[in-house]
Amino acid sequence: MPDQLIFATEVILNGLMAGVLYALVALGFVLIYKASGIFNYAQGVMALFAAMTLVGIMNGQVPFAHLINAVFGGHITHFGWHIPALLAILLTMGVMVLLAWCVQRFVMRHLVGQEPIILFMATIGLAYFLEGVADLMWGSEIKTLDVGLPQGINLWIDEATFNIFGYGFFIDNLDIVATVIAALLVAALVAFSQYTKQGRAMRAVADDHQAALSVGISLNFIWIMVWSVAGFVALVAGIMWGTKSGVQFSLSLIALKALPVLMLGGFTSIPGAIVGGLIIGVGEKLFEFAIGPLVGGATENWFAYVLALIFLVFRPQGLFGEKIIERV
Amino acid sequence: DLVFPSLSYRTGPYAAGGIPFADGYADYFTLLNERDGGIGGVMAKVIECETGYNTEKGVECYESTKGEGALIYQPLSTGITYQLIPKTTADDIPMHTMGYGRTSAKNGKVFSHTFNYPANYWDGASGAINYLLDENGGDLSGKKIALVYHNSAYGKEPIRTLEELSKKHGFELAALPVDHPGQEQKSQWLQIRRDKPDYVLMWGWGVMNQVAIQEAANIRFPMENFIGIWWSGAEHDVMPAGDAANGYKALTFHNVGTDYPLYDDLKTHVIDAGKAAGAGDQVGTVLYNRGLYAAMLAAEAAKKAQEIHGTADINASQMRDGMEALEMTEEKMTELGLPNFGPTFSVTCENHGGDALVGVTQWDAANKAWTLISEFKPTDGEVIGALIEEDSAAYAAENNIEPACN
Amino acid sequence: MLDAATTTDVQAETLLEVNNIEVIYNHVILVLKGVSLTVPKGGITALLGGNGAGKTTTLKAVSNLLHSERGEVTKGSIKYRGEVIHESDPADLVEKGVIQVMEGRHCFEHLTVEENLLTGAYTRKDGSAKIQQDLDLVYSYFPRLKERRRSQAGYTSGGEQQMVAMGRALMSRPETILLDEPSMGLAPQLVEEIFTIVKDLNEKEGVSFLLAEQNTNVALRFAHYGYILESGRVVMDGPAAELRENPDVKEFYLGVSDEGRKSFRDVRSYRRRKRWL
Amino acid sequence: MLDASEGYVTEDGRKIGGVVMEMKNITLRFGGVVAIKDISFDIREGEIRAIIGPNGAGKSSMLNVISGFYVPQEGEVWFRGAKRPQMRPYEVARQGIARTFQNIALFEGMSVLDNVMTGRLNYMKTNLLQQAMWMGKAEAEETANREVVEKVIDFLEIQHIRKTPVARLPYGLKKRVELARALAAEPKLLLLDEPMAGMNVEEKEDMSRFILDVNDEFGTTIALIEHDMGVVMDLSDRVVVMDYGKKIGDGTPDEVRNNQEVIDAYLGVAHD
Amino acid sequence: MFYREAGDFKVSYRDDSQTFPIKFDRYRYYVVLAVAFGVIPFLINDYWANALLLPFLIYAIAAIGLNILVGYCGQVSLGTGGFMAVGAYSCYKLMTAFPEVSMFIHVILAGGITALVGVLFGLPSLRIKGFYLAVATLAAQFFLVWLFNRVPWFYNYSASGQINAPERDVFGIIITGPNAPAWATYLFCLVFLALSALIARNLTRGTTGRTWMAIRDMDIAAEIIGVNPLKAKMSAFAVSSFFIGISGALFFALYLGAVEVGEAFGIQKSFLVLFMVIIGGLGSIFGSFAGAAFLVLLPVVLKVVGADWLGWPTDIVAHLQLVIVGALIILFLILEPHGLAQLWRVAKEKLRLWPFPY
Ligand SMILES: Nc1ncnc2c1ncn2[C@@H]1O[C@H](COP(=O)(O)OP(=O)(O)OP(=O)(O)O)[C@@H](O)[C@H]1O
Ligand SMILES: Nc1ncnc2c1ncn2[C@@H]1O[C@H](COP(=O)(O)OP(=O)(O)OP(=O)(O)O)[C@@H](O)[C@H]1O
Ligand SMILES: [Mg+2]
Ligand SMILES: [Mg+2]
Repeated sequence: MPDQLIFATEVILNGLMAGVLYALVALGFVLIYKASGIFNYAQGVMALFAAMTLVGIMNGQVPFAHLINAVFGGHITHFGWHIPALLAILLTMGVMVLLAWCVQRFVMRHLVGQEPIILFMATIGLAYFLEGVADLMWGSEIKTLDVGLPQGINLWIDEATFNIFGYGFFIDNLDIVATVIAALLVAALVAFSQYTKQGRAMRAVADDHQAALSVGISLNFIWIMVWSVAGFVALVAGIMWGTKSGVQFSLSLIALKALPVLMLGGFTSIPGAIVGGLIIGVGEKLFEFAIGPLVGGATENWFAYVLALIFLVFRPQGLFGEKIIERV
Repeated sequence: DLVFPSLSYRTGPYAAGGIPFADGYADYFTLLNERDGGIGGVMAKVIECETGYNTEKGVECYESTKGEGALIYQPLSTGITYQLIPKTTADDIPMHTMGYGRTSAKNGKVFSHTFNYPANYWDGASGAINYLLDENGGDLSGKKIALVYHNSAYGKEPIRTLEELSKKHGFELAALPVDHPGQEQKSQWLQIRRDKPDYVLMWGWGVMNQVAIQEAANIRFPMENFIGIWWSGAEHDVMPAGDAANGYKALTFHNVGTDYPLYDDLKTHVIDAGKAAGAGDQVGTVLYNRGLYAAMLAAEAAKKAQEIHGTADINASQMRDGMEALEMTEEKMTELGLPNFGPTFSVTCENHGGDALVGVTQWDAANKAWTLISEFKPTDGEVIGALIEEDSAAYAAENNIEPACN
Repeated sequence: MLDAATTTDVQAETLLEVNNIEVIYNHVILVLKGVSLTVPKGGITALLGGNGAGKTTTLKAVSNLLHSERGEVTKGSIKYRGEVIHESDPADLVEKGVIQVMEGRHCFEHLTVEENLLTGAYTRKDGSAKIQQDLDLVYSYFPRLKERRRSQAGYTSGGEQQMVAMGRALMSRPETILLDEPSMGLAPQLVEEIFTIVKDLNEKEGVSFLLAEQNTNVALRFAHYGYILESGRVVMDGPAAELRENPDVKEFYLGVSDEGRKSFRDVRSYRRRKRWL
Repeated sequence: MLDASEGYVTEDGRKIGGVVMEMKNITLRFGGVVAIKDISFDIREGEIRAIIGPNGAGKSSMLNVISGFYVPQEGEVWFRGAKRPQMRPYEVARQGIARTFQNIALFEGMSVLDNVMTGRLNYMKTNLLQQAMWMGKAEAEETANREVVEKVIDFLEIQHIRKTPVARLPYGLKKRVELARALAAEPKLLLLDEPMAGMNVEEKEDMSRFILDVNDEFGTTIALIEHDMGVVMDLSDRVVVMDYGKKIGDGTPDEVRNNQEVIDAYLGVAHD
Repeated sequence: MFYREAGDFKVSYRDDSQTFPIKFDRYRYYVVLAVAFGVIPFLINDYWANALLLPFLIYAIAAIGLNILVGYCGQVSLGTGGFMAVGAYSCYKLMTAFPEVSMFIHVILAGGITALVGVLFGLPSLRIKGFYLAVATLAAQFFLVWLFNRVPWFYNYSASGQINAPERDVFGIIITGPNAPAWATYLFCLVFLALSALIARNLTRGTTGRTWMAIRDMDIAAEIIGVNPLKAKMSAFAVSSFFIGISGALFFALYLGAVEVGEAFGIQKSFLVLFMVIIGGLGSIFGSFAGAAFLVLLPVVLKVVGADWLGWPTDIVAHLQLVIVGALIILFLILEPHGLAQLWRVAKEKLRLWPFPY
């Protein structure tokens, strides 16, 4: 039995790590929801777009090459240069800021004061659009992303735990990096939204567009800012997940892994995203480990949602979400 | 014209697999047109229709192309296949599902218009076990084999066969489902790490392949002992894992590389002439070859049909007859400039599935190339045959089909 | 009470000038049919009129909040210090010193009372010490808010929210305030207080006001000049003192007739309504 | 003038009956905030009962307690001589208590007519299946209720906006529609939370007329919160005054008006 | 000028609450019905039926169902795919268990079963609201798909895990399987759509509809004025799931003929139907039609234009299609956030005022 216990511990540890990766995606959702009450369906596609752009820039791919070739003939594909990862990340960030500006200019600005579900729908439109553009721009084949993050089993932990338990734990280096980055991100974002003037303005915008306008908060500025930050978070998530599984369409589906996290942690809470991620990560892995074999496995997808649902029944606003104000 | 619709998927989650296949399929017909002036003097026309691997779009594609005189369908998706089986039968158009689709369609007495030569999933399962038997001197008893599979109808295909085979050969089978899309497989691979199976088989698709190979590398599972089905054995599946993927194996029913005379023709008539499909950067990849192979088989069947019916301008019904009489021999392939490109087989009414020969390829990360490491070898017809009989009988009963050969 | 109108020079520089504007909601609903008015620097201008007359719409047209309600100014112009403003961003307008207190409170529900007030200072650049000073000032105006400073605005009572909305606007140190029904839902004492604050600001700091108000009585008592709107048109305007004496205004807006104030119990029979249009 | 059990007669000669609703020692807390502190008062059949007090005194909260939306930590609510068990707000509504809200709570996505029709929900008896067919009973019921609603609409003079979506209405009209919705329920007890906020004198007069007429014609008991002292003093039969959650006065308008504590806390100056 | 309601007086409340109070609308509606039932069946071919009309009719039913839940009752649900799967699988089980019984009854029963499942998964809505609920309904989506994939009983233990619609008939006319004539499948779906629309319309213009809308617009106030939230929400879930179940059954039995749950009823389906509802117009039956038509037709039109007429490579067309659909969605929302139905209403209002601008 102690064997089982050790295995369970390993599963829990890995669940925690997986949870951090989910949380990275969830963070992007939280930011935009907090700042505009928008449930940004496009967050997953943004991660994909960011990762594709990063790879494209690193490899010196010509954007829209396929389209250009099809329209004008010719066979251009690459500029023939190779850009170091760090510089490429900066350039990609520039692209994400540009994207944020476009979103604000062409979408959000025209939808001030609309109901949340309409804004949600607009982000769906955006997701389609962005997906199409990403594919046209960089092609839909799978790309390898390597910005130099370590990957694979962490030998030190393996050895250390082997000496203690007689069984070496498997912890992925990438997960460790992700954890560190996530921790930094969360700390920075919490500080920003809770203690700065812009953070306060951001929350004000989420509550009431009109009132925010009336006190002189420029929605346009706030939105560009928030979408840029969300773009940055998407880029980080894209790098992590892209390193793990290659950069490809499915990257946009990681959003689905983030939703239960979001629900459980609360749509408006940055720390909630992390805590939610950890709970979901551990919960689903443990369930798969303990119960999965009895019911035929592959329970992770739905179990995450059911777990979140159970939490919600007791706390309808999620663990850390702002209380839903019910007054007449 | 001889119309060959190509239900391709160059977009969506599986685009990476769909693009090379569609390119290969189109390029082969372009070659025939450019070099030979078509098939038997009639030009071939490929109508490409994007399905995005989506069943509804597949239906739309089928309905919109069937009126153009389509000779043969390659639906390239198990879901679309299932819908088209009754429809094509009713419309008297043959369908070729090569290495996918409904396995029991091998039984031509029930599935008159569906062909799945040269090999199917159950052949794949058996082929993998046979390969392992060879490796282990014919004895697998006491070995542990894990199956990591996409949790869908496709992924579940080999389970029945493997279960039967495990009874027969005495190995222990553990099935580990991975839910779509398969980006998170920590649980499964931690379990593999704990249970230490001797071999891992994989029925994966899309991103699941890349993640599985990466995770296998992460837990340092020996790649030589990791074998994927042919849909888990393309370049893009192994590339993201880099050097760590070296030694990974995959099943196949056609050969790899570009080392064939036909590719020289292809280069002069198609690629250098700027007539290549898509971006033209897929030539020689595993799935490109598969598309090319599918096109070659279709063209050969068309030739056969022309021969049988004595007319160059065949229709779909005649094409079906051609497919049912198809015979692939080594001489024929050599003549086509593709020596040993695929297994030899012949099709009959009773057997729409060919001779079920399966080979194994291995990835060489240093050279970024696949090599065929095991020739095309027969599979366990005894076990598979029984399963096919059972499943097709059930289908026949459900749909009031009187199994017969006409 | 002292008549404010006599103390200030009303004919000072014109700050805000609304010129024959027409407003359409949703592309089809015509609401303002040519409204013109001016707000002089240092004046308190009242905008009176019944429900649906278009007071709120006028104020929103000025502060550019119409867009978010799918409304637009289709004719005429709005100028602030001679600059056309009805095309610009609402945020720019606040920078220029015009701020609106919206009808129906519109607090930021999830922010605390204090955070609500601080958002009012969003556009200010004169340092946190000054802002803190003003915060204290607002708290001294509305002691009730100080008690509730840490609670979420969504949970405060209607009147408290009204105070938050007022206080928030004051926090931006505006030059001109557009006040939409400040007295609504406030206890009578507080109504007096709020208008006293308005008057104070006006006299001591020279803040100009455009005030939409149903409580005609109080409004005309504190304002210098008044406009009466009806169905989207200005039907009467004049110095507050004059309006107060106008018999029609007296009867229909102040509820006093020749016999003095009538009891609400005595209006049971249907009354003739006088309309200018 | 007050007779404990049997009611009393007002100055203008209306007969007020026995106690309909009695609040006994109600205390309501929200975390640290005590919104209502140990308050007791009663409402009698047919009377117009006003609740006044400074902002944040707990008036709206009191109405919420009556309509079952807030559950007080302590105290009892007696309705028609029986202690009311804890119930959901919609069950309270079924007992014949209708209300309007301080921050207008109309259904913005519906037309005025539909809004008012929702007031008649408790009279709708057909089931889902009958309604799906829209024949016989369902249609008859709809038409019958529509007639009642049209009367209310006529009564409140909002015929011209019958089909307008309420989101487009100006504030004052919304208040009127809300009243219409409450009246459509033909309640025994009508709770009005600042029905005249945001109205000018003329409109307040209209509103007063409606309130008095309802009270008169249907004998509806009314409890109302209002900050306009003129209205309160003129309309109400008895007034409860609250301050910081406590009751600081209760009596006829005249008594209240001259109560020093009330003057200090709320009125400021003695009101005429 | 073209569109007048003046002179079209109502003399009874009954007349006033009918579905098309304006004569002009009423006649147009009759014409559409006549064409749909009397003309199209004679013109229809396989392509029109299978590629365009069937999906349109079936999605329209689903959209009406979802619109009741989201548009009328305000409970955002992303479980549509799962509920359609329930309809499909119950229909399949019924079809194979009782081959003699008419398809008509099977489809209705499938709807009924889905309604029960819908109520079960709707229960959390009593506590959970808004987007939280939306995400919570994903639990239903994933769980149901997993269940149908996992328990072989649902697919009659077939080796492939797929379900195939055997040949069944209504009044002796084959309507499922490959031999069903196009006109028959079309008419069968059309009948269901017409009935669904009628029932939905009846429910939404009456008491039930008003309780739903009250819950949607302000649930607390609704409860205080006497709406029983449990009853309102559960009836919305039931009715909505009923329609969605029917559409799922038709989708499987008449349209696709063979279904694998994860692919046909995956989360994409949930989103697709939700898009239809929002694009068409929340809280509008007409909008459900418009939304379904838009999202079924647009990709086909774009494909035909791009790939067939202009001859562009299919992948570029497919990508451009995404770009265009996305841009159009955004554009429509900017033009009119309340969907195609509202766009139509505004257009009518303008017509009514014509030739004056307002
Ligand atoms: N968003 C809107 N869409 C359509 N019509 C509107 C909208 N907002 C206001 N209206 C219409 O504009 C007219 C004027 O409304 P407005 O709110 O300006 O009146 P008001 O004078 O402020 O009234 P109140 O004193 O009741 O607040 C009303 O008839 C109203 O129906
Ligand atoms: N749900 C709640 N949660 C927390 N505090 C609340 C809640 N409801 C009311 N309060 C507090 O209780 C106190 C009384 O509120 P209430 O709304 O009853 O005041 P009121 O007398 O109606 O005031 P007004 O005249 O301003 O409307 C206020 O301080 C308010 O902030
Ligand atoms: Mg107003
Ligand atoms: Mg109140």
